[in-house]
Amino acid sequence: LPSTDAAAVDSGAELTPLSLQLGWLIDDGIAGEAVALSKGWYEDAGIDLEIKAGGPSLDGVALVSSGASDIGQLSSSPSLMLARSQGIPVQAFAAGLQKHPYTFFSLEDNAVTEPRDLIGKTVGVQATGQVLLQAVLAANDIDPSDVTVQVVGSEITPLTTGAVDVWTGWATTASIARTLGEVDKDYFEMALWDAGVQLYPRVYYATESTLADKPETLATYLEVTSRGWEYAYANLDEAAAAVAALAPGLDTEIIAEGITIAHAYEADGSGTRVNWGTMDPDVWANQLDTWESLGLFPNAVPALDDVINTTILDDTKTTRVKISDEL
Amino acid sequence: MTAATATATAAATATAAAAAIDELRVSDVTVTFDTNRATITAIAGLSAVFPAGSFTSLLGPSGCGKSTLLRVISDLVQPTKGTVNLFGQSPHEARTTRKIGFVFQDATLLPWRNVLDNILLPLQVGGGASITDHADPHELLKLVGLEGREMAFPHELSGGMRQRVAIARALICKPKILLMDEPFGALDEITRDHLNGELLRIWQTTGTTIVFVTHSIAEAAFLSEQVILLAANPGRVQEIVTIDLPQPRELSVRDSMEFTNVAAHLRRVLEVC
Amino acid sequence: MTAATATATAAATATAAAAAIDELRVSDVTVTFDTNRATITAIAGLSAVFPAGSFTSLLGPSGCGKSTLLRVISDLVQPTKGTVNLFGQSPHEARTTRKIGFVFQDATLLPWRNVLDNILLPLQVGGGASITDHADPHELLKLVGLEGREMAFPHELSGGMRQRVAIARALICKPKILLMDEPFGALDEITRDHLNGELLRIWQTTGTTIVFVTHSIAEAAFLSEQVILLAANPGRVQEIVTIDLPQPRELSVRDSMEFTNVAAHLRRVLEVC
Amino acid sequence: MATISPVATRRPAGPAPSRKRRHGGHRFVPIAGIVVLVIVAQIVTTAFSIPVYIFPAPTDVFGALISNYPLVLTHMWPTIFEAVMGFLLGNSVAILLAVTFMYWRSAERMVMPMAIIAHTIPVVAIAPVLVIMMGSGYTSKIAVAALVCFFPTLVNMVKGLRSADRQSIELMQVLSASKTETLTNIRAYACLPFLFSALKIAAGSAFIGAIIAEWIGSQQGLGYLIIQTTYSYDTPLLYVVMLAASILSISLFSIVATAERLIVRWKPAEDS
Amino acid sequence: MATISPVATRRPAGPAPSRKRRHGGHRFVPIAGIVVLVIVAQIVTTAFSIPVYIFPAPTDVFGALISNYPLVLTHMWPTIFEAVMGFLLGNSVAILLAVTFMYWRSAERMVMPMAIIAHTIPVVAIAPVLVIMMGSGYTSKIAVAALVCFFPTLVNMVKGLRSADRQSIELMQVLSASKTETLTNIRAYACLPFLFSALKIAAGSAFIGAIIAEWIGSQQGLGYLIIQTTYSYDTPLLYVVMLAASILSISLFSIVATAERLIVRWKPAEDS
Ligand SMILES: Nc1ncnc2c1ncn2[C@@H]1O[C@H](COP(=O)(O)OP(=O)(O)OP(=O)(O)O)[C@@H](O)[C@H]1O
Ligand SMILES: Nc1ncnc2c1ncn2[C@@H]1O[C@H](COP(=O)(O)OP(=O)(O)OP(=O)(O)O)[C@@H](O)[C@H]1O
Ligand SMILES: Cc1ncc(C[n+]2csc(CCO)c2C)c(N)n1
Ligand SMILES: [Mg+2]
Ligand SMILES: [Mg+2]
Repeated sequence: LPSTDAAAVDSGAELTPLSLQLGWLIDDGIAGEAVALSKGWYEDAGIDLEIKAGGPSLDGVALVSSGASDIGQLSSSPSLMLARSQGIPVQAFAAGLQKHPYTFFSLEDNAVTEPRDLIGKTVGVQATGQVLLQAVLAANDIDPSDVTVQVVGSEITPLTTGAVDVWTGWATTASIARTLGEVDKDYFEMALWDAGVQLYPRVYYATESTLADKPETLATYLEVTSRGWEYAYANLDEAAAAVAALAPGLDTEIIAEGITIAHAYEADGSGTRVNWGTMDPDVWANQLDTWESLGLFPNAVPALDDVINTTILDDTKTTRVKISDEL
Repeated sequence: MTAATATATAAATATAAAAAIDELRVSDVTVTFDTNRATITAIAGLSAVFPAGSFTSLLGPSGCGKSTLLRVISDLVQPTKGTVNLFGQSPHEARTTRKIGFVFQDATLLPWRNVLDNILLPLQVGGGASITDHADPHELLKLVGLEGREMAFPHELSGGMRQRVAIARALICKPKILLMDEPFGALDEITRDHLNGELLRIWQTTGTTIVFVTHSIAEAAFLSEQVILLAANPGRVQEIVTIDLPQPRELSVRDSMEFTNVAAHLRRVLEVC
Repeated sequence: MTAATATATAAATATAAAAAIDELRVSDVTVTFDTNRATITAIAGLSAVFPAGSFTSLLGPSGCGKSTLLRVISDLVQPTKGTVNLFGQSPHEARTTRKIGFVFQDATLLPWRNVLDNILLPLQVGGGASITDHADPHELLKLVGLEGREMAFPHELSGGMRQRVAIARALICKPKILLMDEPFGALDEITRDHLNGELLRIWQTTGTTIVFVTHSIAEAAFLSEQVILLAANPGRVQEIVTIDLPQPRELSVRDSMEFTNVAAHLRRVLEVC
Repeated sequence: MATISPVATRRPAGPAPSRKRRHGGHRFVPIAGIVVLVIVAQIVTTAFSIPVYIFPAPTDVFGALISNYPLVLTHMWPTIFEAVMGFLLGNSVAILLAVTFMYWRSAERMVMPMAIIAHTIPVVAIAPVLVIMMGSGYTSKIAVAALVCFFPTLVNMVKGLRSADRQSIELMQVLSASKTETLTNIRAYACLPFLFSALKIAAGSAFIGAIIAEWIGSQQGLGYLIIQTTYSYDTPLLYVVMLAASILSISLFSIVATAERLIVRWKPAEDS
Repeated sequence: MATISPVATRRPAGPAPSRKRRHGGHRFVPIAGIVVLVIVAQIVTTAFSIPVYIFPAPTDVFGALISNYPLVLTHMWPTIFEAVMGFLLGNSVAILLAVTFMYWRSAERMVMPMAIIAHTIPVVAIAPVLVIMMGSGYTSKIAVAALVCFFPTLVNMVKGLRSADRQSIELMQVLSASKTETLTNIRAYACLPFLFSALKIAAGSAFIGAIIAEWIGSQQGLGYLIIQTTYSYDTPLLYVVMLAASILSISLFSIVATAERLIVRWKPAEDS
């Protein structure tokens, strides 16, 4: 809980600096960090956390691997596997959600609620989402030639104008639901996870050397962040305000809605709840198999142990908070 | 009365007045130039008459407004005051009906056209293609002594050669009014005498009205029927001298007593300009 | 012998030869120009001597290579063959030691400088700032009759005015060798006579060596100690005429019999050039 | 006056009210074009009731502007700073390089291919290297803005410095002027039309560069707002941001145009 | 010869072997610059053992080129097609607009602000709209390539067409030449230095434009390869692709430069 001013100044000298390079902009994806930061919990735990924004053209892997940042958060796990396959010595040490919110959206005339509904449709994906669609088709034995792929930008317009039947995006992006809500038709969602491709979102990673050198700092970081998320789900408005404090101009309502949506993805497909940050090595192994079978590793196929490092998670098995079932 | 009506009326009046005359008439023309520092009066209330088919020289000190007057006549400069009437047409009409040929003080050749193409320019633009009664470009090249240099580009020519190309260009479409601004200034006396003779011949055979700016008193006296002597600051008519030497003139006329007298008179007037 | 040695030797020889003389000497100079179509011989094996402090006019038909010769002397054109020696210096040395003043056939004023600044240019570049013995710009402005127009920009001047600015500019730093390419071509006779007289005065008081291109036989005869008559195609010396009229000359000398004879002789020679 | 003509090339002094009137009238022409565009957009969006998330009506954009202008204003300053600094830096380097080429021609042959390479590199593709080298603060944004200004100015300056009239160059040679003197007295003036053209091009490019750079790890600036509004499908606000960027570009363009008019005073207007 | 001088402005005919030799030597200068750059890059990456995924050593890039050149070659053709078509289209439209402005001056005042707006809009932001409007085939890519070529050429052409010498314009007026005739006989020539500068700028821009457009919705082209290599962290191949793009830009630049040399023949070389 809030420390005294004197204590904060005293401990200031001993704080361990820790920089977090995001793969995306500052948004609801780091609500837990934002809360913990605003409450001074990292400082209390001896960490001086600096959050660096990424963006559409900066996923941060180069910055983390070069040492410019200590740890990173990647939007989706495949990036980490691919980076590792290219010999970049980074490993995932935690996952921000238990189920990937990447979702196929469609409107009522062309509703897609299960993978086979994709047949005959035109699917709009972002350039980086193509492989995800490819994986879904492979996982469901759908001939890729039965689906028309349309690479689109970030805009949702292709779906609302009917240029595509199916459009992909992150369900946690509350604006999608809002925008589709304005359309006269009902809309449908099919989660990537439910379509048979199980990936992790918000993957925390670091270089092998950082993982070896700073296990305590990383452990502390996960503990504090899990508390941040626990608090965020319980205090949506405050969490939204904390995020908005880091990225002025964000719509706090949208952030709060995004956090609300994310809560459903804190449990995996079976609904099982685990302590915040946990990763299941089997899920990773499956991913590796899928990516290998799709021929997506041009170089070496990385081993499971290369891709993930669970020591930090193991060290914090009990100290990381389990997110409550209720919001 | 609205502005539009005023303009229309003015134009109508001018046209009516214009239709009545068969000469080039400059009436009370004043031209001033605004500069950043001062307003310069290049010409002040200048009036002159150039009868049809006449050969008039403008003689006057540097800066007295000779070039400006030619530019007013050819519709390149609008007079601040006064009117110009070319055989019943306004300068604009005369210009757009291709009545005017102009040899500029600088040769003003197009650098990207060779000699022949520079000479042919007047036949290629401004309706020049329909001029059937034009001169033969090769004859003109011979006239100005540039046979064999048809393909040369302007930057490969000497100063005098460039001036000769400009002369040939002005002559190609046999203009009704020929304005020549020191056309022979960069030529040696032999070539100049030769071209003086040729110009007189062309003038006599075509009936062109020529306004000729020169700095050579002898040239003015030899070529002209009338010499308009201009004084400077501001440019105005000092005296108009009619030259009564017999026509057609031979070069030998310059050795005559009358010629010497005329030249001496012109010189005397010029000295006070 | 390597190319470098050859060049060095040639240069040494030239310098040795040069050191011995006190005149401007053009030796067997040939200049040819390559064009896309043909090779033009502008000057063929021309030799001439201009004694120190002399006043020489170049007279010849248009295109005979007068401008080219001045450009060779001033190191703007490299002769294809032959050498030029200016009082012991190569054209390059003479140019870079600011021995040469040049009035170009076109005025070549800098459009972004007003009259005064154009005249001051030679004092501001090429080490001109160290020239202490320069003329007074305001005196020069008066000399060429442009007092009060100091602030005018070139495009606001008449053709003759521009030429006068160029003359003033060439005179400002009192060059040892003054090359003038038809400097008075665009001036009326009165101004021309006045400037002729002034030029003679300046020449006599400063001892400048002047090479003067003109198309006026009278001007050449009046000004010069020697007139070099050039013939064209290719440019070569036709005759060198020494003018023995008494010095200092007054304008009235032009009415003398000797003057008339000299002018008539020049004219006769020119006719066959 | 009988001589009413459209070809007055040098307008003489004296009362010429029509000219002033004409000028005053033209003042509204640029706005007129935009106004027409806006009205057409409004009519089309209303008539076909195009949903706001597809193409927002001008009124929607205006509404978004009213409710968000403090936000847009806040994010404008970093972009202005980056763009203007990049504009100054990129153009200065280009001008200096072009000047260097006048002294040392081999430098041109050596540097030009690299300049083309620099011009062809998609900034976003080298984003990580940029951030590693310059961090994600202002430096990297200014560098990108400078980079996109650089090449057009270099090309135009190289041409402009060589566009001097040969006779003036010969005059300087007779005067034994040094390269520097010829440069400052002749070439500097001869190249002005090329330079100002280049600066007009750079005015817009600088803002584009800054905005693109802001997509790389930034939490402020119009570029950040564009990403933000794009991913939150806030189309009206997206248009407000692009409008703001355009207004900034037009302002810098106008400053350059005004500077040109103030500096190049010796030329008679070509009023054709 | 005694007159050995560096200021030969018009070189006369006759044997001038030194000139030819000099020219032959300069032929290697552009390559020399690149070679030096490559060597420096190799030394730096080796000396500081910079990881290949951050900045690949030239040898790594070369290795990637060797093993991937058929792939790069395949993806080069669509980009070349889009860039060249965009180059032609964008420049044509700019030239036509600039010409229109000569006839109708108000058009300039009206269109120019819109042109600046078009220049300021970040292509990546409007690319999706373009894809919606024109599909994800070649059309949208050509449109983007054209858009980025357009503005510099417009600005330079507007200036160039007005840079005609006033005396020539007056000559045309005396000849009662129409605007079109003045345009084709005077302005068209006067604007050539500006036009070729613009085309040199556009040479690189066209490829950038095509590549950026390929990022948004394409399965082929160098832009697509850039996205793919970025996504899969194949940095050496990414640099190969950028190298390919640069070589294409340099080629188009050289073609423009050669065209200029062939077309502008009447000017004496300014050899200062
Ligand atoms: N750069 C050039 N390229 C080709 N030919 C040239 C060049 N410069 C001059 N010439 C030619 O050289 C010859 C001599 O030219 P120059 O200018 O010296 O004549 P000039 O005696 O000064 O004539 P003018 O009295 O007409 O000025 C001419 O035939 C001209 O065409
Ligand atoms: N555009 C202008 N702006 C300002 N003043 C000008 C302009 N054009 C001409 N003048 C001035 O008008 C006067 C007359 O010039 P003009 O060119 O008509 O003289 P000119 O008689 O042809 O002289 P020259 O014999 O020297 O060619 C001069 O004082 C000149 O400075
Ligand atoms: C395949 C794919 N990759 C990246 C994005 C970009 N993106 C948009 S929202 C968001 C999550 C932020 O918390 C991310 C990463 C996407 N939409 N789809
Ligand atoms: Mg005049
Ligand atoms: Mg000459």
